[in-house]
Amino acid sequence: MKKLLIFALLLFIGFEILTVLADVPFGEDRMNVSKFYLEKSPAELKVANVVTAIVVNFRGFDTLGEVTVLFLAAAGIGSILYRRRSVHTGLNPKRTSTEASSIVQAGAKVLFPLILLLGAYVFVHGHLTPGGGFQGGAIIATGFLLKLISYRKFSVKHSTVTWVESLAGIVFVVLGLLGIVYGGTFLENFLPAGELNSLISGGVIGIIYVAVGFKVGSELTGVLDTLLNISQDEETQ
Amino acid sequence: MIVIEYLAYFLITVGALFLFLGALGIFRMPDLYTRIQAGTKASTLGAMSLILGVGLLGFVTFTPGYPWLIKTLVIVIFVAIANPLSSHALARGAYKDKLIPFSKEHIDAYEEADNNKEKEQKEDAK
Amino acid sequence: MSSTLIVITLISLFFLIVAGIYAIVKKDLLQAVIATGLISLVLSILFFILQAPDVALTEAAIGIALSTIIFVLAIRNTKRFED
Amino acid sequence: MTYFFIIIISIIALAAILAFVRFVKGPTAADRVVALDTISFMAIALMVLLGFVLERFIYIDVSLIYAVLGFVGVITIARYLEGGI
Repeated sequence: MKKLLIFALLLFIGFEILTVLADVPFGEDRMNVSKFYLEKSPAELKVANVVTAIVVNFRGFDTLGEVTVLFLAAAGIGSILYRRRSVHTGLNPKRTSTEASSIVQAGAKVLFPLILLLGAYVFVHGHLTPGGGFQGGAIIATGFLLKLISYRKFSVKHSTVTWVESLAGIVFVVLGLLGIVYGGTFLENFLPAGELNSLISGGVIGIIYVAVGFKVGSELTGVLDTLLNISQDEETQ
Repeated sequence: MIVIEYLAYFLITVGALFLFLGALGIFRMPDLYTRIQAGTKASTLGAMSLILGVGLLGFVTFTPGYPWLIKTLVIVIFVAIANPLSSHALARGAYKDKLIPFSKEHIDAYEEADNNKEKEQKEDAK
Repeated sequence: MSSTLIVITLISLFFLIVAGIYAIVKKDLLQAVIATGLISLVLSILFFILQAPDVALTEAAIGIALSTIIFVLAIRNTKRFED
Repeated sequence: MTYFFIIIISIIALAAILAFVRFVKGPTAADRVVALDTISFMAIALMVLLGFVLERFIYIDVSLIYAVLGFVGVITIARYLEGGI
């Protein structure tokens, strides 16, 4: 009886889905939204990278949600692991048990500013080349990680990380609210658009991507620092 | 210009051959350390010369050629720093992980150097 | 030229499938993480060939460095054995 | 010119297959990391080559990111094997 009921239900659902699908026309061009994006982003917003225009301007509210999700994840990791870390009373928490070899240290010293520069390049040029705030932030966090695993004495101040992160989030939200004041909708582009394919173009898009880059970079750096600071002898207890 | 173009083709060919030789070394060598040395040296030279060759070719082919050349030069510099560094760290990590080198005469110069250093430190303490 | 791209795509897909099976089957967690790194490398090449440089860059930045590192840090805080 | 690039790309693909065989066979974790490192440098070279062939200037940003970040993962695994972190 039960199996028969399930079968009848499945048959009904399948019939309904088929009748809905029968109304969908085949072989017609239905992609009106993407056409709108492709036409509008170089012409009005003056942004060469259409993906950036969609992520930051047309779907900017979703990006704010994504940044918030990332912030919640970082806060969750911090709240779980922070208690274990605070057991240590010493100023220098026991992050690494041995020092890295001097070749790795010298390489880290040379490459650390270059990696930070590359991350800044990726998020400053977010509207011209592939990439943007998230990728640039991940690159910056990787640079900090290289320094963290090479040097025992190098440490990241958590107060600085929190300040940078909060300021970047505030800049994002304030720019969105200014869009309401000047243009009528959230994240409306109220600055002059500039010229296509130049660095200062696209209005607020570049500024928002710089803010997102700082926010993601500081959050991921905080997560990696928290993960590294759990000492090994504490685990064995 | 034509000289640069032929030089670029030569560099690309050399780079591809060295990449292949590096992969062959990784495939054929008997233990980890020999594999690391085959992979690092051959594939660093191969990748560097191939990328430099493509950069020179782009410099000749495209009309504003210099941005292409500069970007490929940056990649070449990064490859030249990064690949030896990571291979060194990997070999050291594997040695500290007690991976035995493949050799018929068990000569371990690294251990001897460590022992000598310890002896010197003890003598200094005395 | 397009046939060459198809051949590269097929080789990449083969790598992807073998590395994926390897990452699931292997008992040693560190080697599974290395296989995950190879998966993200191959995926990045595939996105590159499909002309989606944004996605390829994201996969490169997140996949090969950050997620591998976070997995390694998680393994460090648990136990690992080699079979 | 096109045939030249086809030959070069096939040589790189053959090399990648050889390194992948070592990745599957390699007895220890470190062997697999070496194979992964070599394959990633081949991927960098292949991306630059494809960026030139497809005439897309901005595509080589991806290989730039790979050249910088690929080695940080390898160093982390090496430091873990060493017992450092």
